[in-house]
Amino acid sequence: MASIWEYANPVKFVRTADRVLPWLSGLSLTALVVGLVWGFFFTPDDYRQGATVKIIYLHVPAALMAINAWLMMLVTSLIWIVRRHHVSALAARAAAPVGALFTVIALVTGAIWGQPMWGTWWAWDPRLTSFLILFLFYLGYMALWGAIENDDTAADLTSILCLVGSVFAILSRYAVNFWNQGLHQGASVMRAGALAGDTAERVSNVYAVPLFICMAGFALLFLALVLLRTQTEIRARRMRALLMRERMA
Amino acid sequence: MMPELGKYATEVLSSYVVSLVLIGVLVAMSVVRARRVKRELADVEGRRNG
Amino acid sequence: MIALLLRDLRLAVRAGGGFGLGLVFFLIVTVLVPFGVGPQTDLLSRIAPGVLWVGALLACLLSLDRILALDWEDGSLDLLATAPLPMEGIVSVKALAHWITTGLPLVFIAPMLGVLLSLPLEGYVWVLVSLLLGTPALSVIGTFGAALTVGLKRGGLLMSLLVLPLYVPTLIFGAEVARRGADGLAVATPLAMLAGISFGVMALLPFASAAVLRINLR
Amino acid sequence: MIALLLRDLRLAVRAGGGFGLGLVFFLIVTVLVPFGVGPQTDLLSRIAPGVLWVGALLACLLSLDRILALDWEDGSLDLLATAPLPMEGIVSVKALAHWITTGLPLVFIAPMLGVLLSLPLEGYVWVLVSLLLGTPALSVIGTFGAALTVGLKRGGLLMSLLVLPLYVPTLIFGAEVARRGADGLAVATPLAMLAGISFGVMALLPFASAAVLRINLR
Amino acid sequence: MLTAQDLTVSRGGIPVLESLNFTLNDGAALVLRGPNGAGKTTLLRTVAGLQPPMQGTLEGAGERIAYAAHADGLKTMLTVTENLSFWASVFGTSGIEDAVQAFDLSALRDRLAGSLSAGQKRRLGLARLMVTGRPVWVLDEPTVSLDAVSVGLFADAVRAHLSGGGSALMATHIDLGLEAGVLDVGPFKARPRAALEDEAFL
Amino acid sequence: MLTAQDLTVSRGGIPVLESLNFTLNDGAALVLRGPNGAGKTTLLRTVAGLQPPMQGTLEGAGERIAYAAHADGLKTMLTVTENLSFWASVFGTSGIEDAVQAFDLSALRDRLAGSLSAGQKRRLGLARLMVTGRPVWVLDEPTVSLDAVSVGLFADAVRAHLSGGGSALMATHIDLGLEAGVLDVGPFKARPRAALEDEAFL
Ligand code: HEM
Ligand SMILES: Nc1ncnc2c1ncn2[C@@H]1O[C@H](COP(=O)(O)OP(=O)(O)OP(=O)(O)O)[C@@H](O)[C@H]1O
Ligand SMILES: Nc1ncnc2c1ncn2[C@@H]1O[C@H](COP(=O)(O)OP(=O)(O)OP(=O)(O)O)[C@@H](O)[C@H]1O
Ligand SMILES: [Mg+2]
Ligand SMILES: [Mg+2]
Repeated sequence: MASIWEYANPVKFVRTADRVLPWLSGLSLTALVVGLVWGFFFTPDDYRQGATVKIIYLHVPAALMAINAWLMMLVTSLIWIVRRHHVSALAARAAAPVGALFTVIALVTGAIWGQPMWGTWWAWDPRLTSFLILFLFYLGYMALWGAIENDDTAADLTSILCLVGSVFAILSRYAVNFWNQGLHQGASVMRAGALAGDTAERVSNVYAVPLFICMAGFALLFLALVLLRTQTEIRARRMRALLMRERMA
Repeated sequence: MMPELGKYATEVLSSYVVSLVLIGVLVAMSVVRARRVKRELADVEGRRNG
Repeated sequence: MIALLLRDLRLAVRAGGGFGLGLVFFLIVTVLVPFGVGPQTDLLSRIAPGVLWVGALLACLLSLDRILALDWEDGSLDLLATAPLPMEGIVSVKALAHWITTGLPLVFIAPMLGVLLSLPLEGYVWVLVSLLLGTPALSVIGTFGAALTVGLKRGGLLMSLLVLPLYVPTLIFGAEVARRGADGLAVATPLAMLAGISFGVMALLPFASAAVLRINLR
Repeated sequence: MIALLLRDLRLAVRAGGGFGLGLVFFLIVTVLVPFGVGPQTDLLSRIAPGVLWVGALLACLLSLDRILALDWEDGSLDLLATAPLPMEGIVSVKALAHWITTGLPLVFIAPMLGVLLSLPLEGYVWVLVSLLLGTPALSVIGTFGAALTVGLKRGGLLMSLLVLPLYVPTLIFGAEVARRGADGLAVATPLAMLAGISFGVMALLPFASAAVLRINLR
Repeated sequence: MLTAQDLTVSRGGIPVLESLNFTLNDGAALVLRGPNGAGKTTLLRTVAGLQPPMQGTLEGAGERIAYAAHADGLKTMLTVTENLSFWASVFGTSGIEDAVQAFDLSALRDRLAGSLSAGQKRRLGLARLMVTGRPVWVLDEPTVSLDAVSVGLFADAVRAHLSGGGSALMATHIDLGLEAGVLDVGPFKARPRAALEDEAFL
Repeated sequence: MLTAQDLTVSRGGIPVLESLNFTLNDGAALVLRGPNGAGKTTLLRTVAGLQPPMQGTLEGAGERIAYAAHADGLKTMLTVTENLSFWASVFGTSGIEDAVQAFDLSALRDRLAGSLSAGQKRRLGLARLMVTGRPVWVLDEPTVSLDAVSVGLFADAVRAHLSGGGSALMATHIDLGLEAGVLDVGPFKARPRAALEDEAFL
């Protein structure tokens, strides 16, 4: 059995990605279409929130993936620092814009949802606020990648930023919680999965199934995008190396 | 067979539109860049080998 | 090491050295706020602790790029890197010098500016205490940001963007202490958190800053 | 002259050129204020127009020293002074470039940041109008300050001090327009004053800036 | 023709050189010599019009001068071509080709000025003179960091400029192999005295 | 003794010089020659430890090196004495007198470094080397802006350093009149190839 680290070889990675990508994108498209169509057309309105409940199929998966993307970047950054696999660093770079996109979607759909539910686009609720901070982290991380010319230096610096940033992101989460108790729903999705009790906030079963399908769709979409973008980064880097050699010939 | 969205139609529709457009843009950008880079790389490699 | 600290302090107080830059900026912010939000005393006194903290934070942020950029530009940072000083020591001394020339003066002038914003009487002591505890953290975190961006031509923009989210916890707990103090509420919890952040950051972040600086210099 | 404008714009958008410096700073100020003063929506919406104006002003102030200092440091200002361009033209173009790269983006992002501060609905249009009218004045006045302090090593401190009082009238009338607009009151008088200041300053101040710059270069 | 009569130049308010008289004819070059700190830079800045003379008069300067200082005035984030074109359009001339050729910059055209080596930067700084179209070149240590070949390129450029009717005034510590007059500023060292503006107080 | 074995140095990720082998004995000096952009600065920065070598090894460098670059690292708002004393205490040596004398700075002692002329600044930058107490001097175009007398002072300082058992590695375009080995970097120009970090991608 080949070691997983073999996929850290850029050439091998590109080849594998080429093989996996069609399946992955097809799967994610299917899941997204099924989940969203089901959610949008075939679920009833909520007795309290009316039709706005349909926003949940975008809002919650985007919010989850926004956090997961950062976690993935943290892991790949660590791998780069410890084992210095280029693919790992480039995967972190490729994931950042995708994570930032999901953060924006969570923020925007949340803001649109907030207008009818809370009567305001934006409130300094802890969850909302920590997402804003997360978005700033994404912005800073991407800006740092863009600002440095040497790729390996950029990988080193952004990895350290990712580590330090993660610590501070957790700190901010606690700080924000302490600062303001907030309006936002608790995390009831997990409990809904277990069908535990009928608490007021539990996402009822009618919504849960399409929601899970959407979450799977977003996750697959994330994977596909990261794979594709990592592949692109690898090719771009290879091209730069070849061009350099050519220029000096 | 548009479902009845009631007074929240704007909100629901705009969230769907905004999200799908945003996702579409990123996917399109990623794919376009991937194609371009792949093509350019093929060019460079072709020059090297032939 | 002490020589480096003394040099930085001396440079800061020499003409054009930027000593007082933070102070003046702090002053500017607090003076401008009443012009902006209007002169109602009750409103001002409600936002006073927050404005003082935000002002102090901006003043710090603004003076960050002097920590390393000047030495980078004239080549002294290269020479310091080849000198027999550990990099962790260099960044710590730089942060300390920044705090002495920027953070400490802010702490002392804050009560005076509190008068301009009609800060409630009970607030003064807590504004002072929270700033005294919080500004060292601001300097140390700022040094990390400065080290991250030192090679980049005028990385000021990028640095602000990177440092901003890192400053959030300090600001929240610091302002919370000041606000609760001004309202006469209990401050123990946020004060403990603020102290925790400050000391934690002082103990650990210099290693990250040194690592980053080493990468940037090579 | 157009070449100079184009060069300045191009330099601003190149990596590290500082385009967006003001924008990011504006963002920072508006995001930090709620952390400082607390999350209560009613309080925030009352201070929103003022905070937006103070934020815009600080963002301008912060980017002023790029107007001339960079060209001074690398010697291009000396070379420009010996070139066949009138000094008044140089300072006007520099102010224009500063406005395009700093003032204008601020105007467009202000409404978005208004959301974060729960700015009342009626406020948006007036915040926009007042900033659109006021920011050119900020750039022109700022260029004068930059010209006054250009020879001085990192005259940033001094410049802020000098420019601050000059900014006060613009800020007062600008924030008044925004505040009254948000409260649904009549805005004609402060709006007229703001426009007067803006156009007066644009017509006359470049001569002063040019004179000052000529003195500083010799 | 550039003429200095009874010129006194000062730095930081203190006279550095005094009673200078010299004439620089069209088509001629004049090299300033003198030890470090003698006042060559100060004199050149005065001739370039960047600071007023303390006493005496300068004729034929002003708009006719192209000045190259210790600092090159290069924008590190612009490419070589962009740097040159900018100065060409400021001075209302067109065509940077001659300058690029004369200083052998063609291979570096699209490189950012910030990524050049010391000598390459200097060559770019000197190429700027050619796009100004000005007749009098005023040069402060132009050959710093240049290797022998580049010094040759520079000497050729100066010779071409002179033969086109231009003239050059330069401070340098090395020998360029030009047929140029030499002005040793040593003997013109100013007697110690107060700044002119202060004399009202004496 | 400083030894470089099969050294490859790179700038911006691209190899500039390769397969360099040289030895610098105690008491000896080695002068690097090569046209502008050859890679002298890059090599010296590598030797000084400011950037890692791309390949090969360096022995006897590290803590033994005192480096003087194009930029002098002077603080314009500190006086000559303050600048020197600072570096003396950073390097843990005492006494800046020798350095002040050797570079004829006594008259300028209390002047701010920012008000010195180009050559005076350079002398101060070179004087810094003497207060480091380090045995290997690594110098990048040390004589830029210096007049003939100052070049003499510098040559004397180097000679004294060598006779005290020190050694010196320098890049310069002019002849200093030292008995030094010469290393022309021209022949070591790197074959075109990708940066080492990129090889995983080829
Ligand atoms: C504007 C910004 C908003 C942000 C950044 C945001 C963020 C989040 C996040 C991170 C989650 C995932 C929580 C989890 O599953 O653990 C979530 C879930 C959720 N959000 Fe929001 N939210 C926003 C606004 C809103 C608004 C205005 C509403 C509606 C009133 C809303 C309703 C919900 C609901 C119902 C869930 C699912 C909760 C659950 O059962 O897990 N959100 N949101
Ligand atoms: N602010 C000041 N106050 C007093 N003296 C000054 C000041 N600035 C410069 N000087 C002195 O003026 C003299 C002339 O300096 P200048 O730069 O013109 O010399 P230079 O001939 O160009 O020397 P170099 O060959 O070293 O470049 C120097 O001795 C310098 O120390
Ligand atoms: N970022 C970069 N990308 C590509 N090439 C670069 C970069 N930076 C420098 N170079 C090139 O590397 C080469 C080596 O430069 P270096 O400064 O070492 O030369 P040098 O021998 O010191 O020249 P000089 O005598 O002019 O100082 C030069 O040709 C330079 O143009
Ligand atoms: Mg000089
Ligand atoms: Mg060099």
